[in-house]
Amino acid sequence: MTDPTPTSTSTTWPWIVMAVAGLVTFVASMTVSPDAVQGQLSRIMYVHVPSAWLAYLAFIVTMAASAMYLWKRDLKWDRRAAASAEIGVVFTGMALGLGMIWAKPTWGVWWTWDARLTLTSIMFFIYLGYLALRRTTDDLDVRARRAAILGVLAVVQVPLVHFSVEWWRTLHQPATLLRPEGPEMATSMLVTLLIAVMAFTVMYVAMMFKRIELARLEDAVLIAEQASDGAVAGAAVTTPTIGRGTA
Amino acid sequence: MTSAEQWNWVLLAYGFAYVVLVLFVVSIGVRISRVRARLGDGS
Amino acid sequence: MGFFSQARLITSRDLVRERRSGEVLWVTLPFGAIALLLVPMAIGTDAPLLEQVGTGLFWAIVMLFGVLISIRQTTGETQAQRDQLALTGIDAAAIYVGRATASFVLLVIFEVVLGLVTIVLYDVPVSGWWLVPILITIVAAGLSLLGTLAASIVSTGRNAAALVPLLVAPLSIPLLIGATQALEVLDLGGSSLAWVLMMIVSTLVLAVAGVLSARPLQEI
Amino acid sequence: MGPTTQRGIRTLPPVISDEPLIHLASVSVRAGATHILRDLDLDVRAGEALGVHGANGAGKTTLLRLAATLIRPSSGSGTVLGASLNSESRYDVRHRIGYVGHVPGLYPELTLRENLEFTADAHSIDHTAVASALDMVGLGAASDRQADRCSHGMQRRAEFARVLMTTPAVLLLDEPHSALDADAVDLVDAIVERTTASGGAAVLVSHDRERVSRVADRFVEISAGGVA
Repeated sequence: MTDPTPTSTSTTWPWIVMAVAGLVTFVASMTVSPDAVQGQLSRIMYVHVPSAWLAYLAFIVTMAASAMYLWKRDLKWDRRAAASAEIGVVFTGMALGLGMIWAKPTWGVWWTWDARLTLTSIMFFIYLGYLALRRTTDDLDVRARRAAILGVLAVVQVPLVHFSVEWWRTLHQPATLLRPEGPEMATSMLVTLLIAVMAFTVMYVAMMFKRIELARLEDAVLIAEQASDGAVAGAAVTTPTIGRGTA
Repeated sequence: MTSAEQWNWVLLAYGFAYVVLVLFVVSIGVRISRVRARLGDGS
Repeated sequence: MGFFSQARLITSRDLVRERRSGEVLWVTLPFGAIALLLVPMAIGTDAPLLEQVGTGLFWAIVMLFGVLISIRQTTGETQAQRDQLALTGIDAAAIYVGRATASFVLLVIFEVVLGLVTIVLYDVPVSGWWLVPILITIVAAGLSLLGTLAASIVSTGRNAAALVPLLVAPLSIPLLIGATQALEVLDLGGSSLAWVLMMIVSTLVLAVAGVLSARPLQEI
Repeated sequence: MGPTTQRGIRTLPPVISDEPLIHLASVSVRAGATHILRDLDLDVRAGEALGVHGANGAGKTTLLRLAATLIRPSSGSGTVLGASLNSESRYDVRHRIGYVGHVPGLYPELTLRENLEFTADAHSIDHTAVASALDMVGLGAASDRQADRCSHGMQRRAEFARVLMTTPAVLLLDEPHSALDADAVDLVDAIVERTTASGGAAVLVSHDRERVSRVADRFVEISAGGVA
């Protein structure tokens, strides 16, 4: 059930797509008019919101791929889950970092216990646990099964985590950072935000292509190592040089 | 907070995002070429 | 031999082993008590602050140290013991339920004793007396189910013992927030039913996930 | 020495089957990049005791744990007591497999009796069998001593008592004679004969060819990951 040998040529279009998506986001968010209330700071939203959105998307993809692996037992699903998890960690980390950089000038504190930001930080640690779990063994199938079961367990618990965090925060702080309750956003800002979200999603897809390629190559190395009629373990043991017959 | 100070924060945010994304993408590229070398069919 | 008698067999084995080794009662429990003792030394000992912080701190320590209780025997198992247990032919799900039940019992003891220590050290006014036993039971059930499942997911992997708490902590948040808010909302005159129900759902979900994944995890 | 009907110890129902109890067909077991076993073929028929020897690291213990259905073959196929090694059905035959590894698998905090009572309960065997099994291996007086306070040799005897009690159809012994004193060593031969006499199969991994030859019908050597 392992994959046929990976494509030999390495596609290059994903790198270009990533660069273009990044550029589009940068240009769009730099040229739009600043928010009346927040001024220039509002521009940070155009990278913070898409990264938080990507953190959610990558998380869902990882969990869906994990479930598919458990069902189909095909390692390509495991590779997709792992690729999305690693990309997810990066975007989650970025969302947290940007959230802090935005909060400091706006509210004077690095960390606002905003419900969505808190949930993003929890997902960050679930991702770290997932990636750490993948490093506990080199056996492809064992690794895939453990990761998949944790994946499904996480997707089952995360709605409850989401629920509890939401209730907990709405009890204490109604307004949320990501969807400022303030006056409706200017349409130009809303359009820019949408562009940024779409550009980030495209960047995510391109990253997935390359990261899956990497995962396939890494698995190919492991499979090649294991399939080759490598030396038999016992062969490494030879008669000791001291003892009978050598004195 | 003056507009200039605000720009500092915005540039810090974009700088941070840029560094994180570039480092990650480069790391994928490096790991791919290294594994390809090990597999023997250089891309 | 039925499923539940097999599970009971595993539970009694675990509890007898615990009674003999005393690891939970004489090591993990005092360690939790020390944590409760150290915090006031760190954040200052003015009574009103401690009184406010006490309940939340208690539940946090239960979550962080509770997981150590539920992984104690799984990660400490030798290959030979695992082999002999496998050859008894006991159903993997029964082993999971049995281990989780043993951890549940030990966790309830752990919570009750630490609860008393908290009331003494932090002079915590426990508003909902009738609610506390319910919360203690649900948290003990949820945490033992989660800890036992996480331990069997990691099983013999590299740095297994250290990894399980990392897997359990984020997933135990519904229990942590549920327990603290259920008590806190009583002070505000609200009803804690919603929180308790949420905790029960979380625990049931864990029980189902644990039992269903017992057999696939046995393959590793 | 035919199957004895000691108080409480049930005699094994005769295993009437002509196809081998243990059948391995070009089985390989890998650990990461290296092969421990490679294309190994082996059959052990009912009533047969097989001696296995080989250099250190040749894969003898892996072979035993494979036959005990505790590890799955990386490639190739096999059956033990009719259950395929690659399918879930192998869980159903596990309680009829007895495996004594070179490291005792007892719970240190439990006494020898409690360890055996746990196994007895799991096999739904009456606890009276525990006492008589421990007596048979000469541990009657030590049955209430905690396992971690017993010597390695005593723990191995306790494991043999466990096998006596559960009367497995497939008996797998890893270096059975090691750590056993003079009068206990005959215990191994008695147990093997008990199993083979009642139609079971036994595999003894050992360097002590002389001792094993007294009870083994056939010998194989494991080298280069397969049967030499």
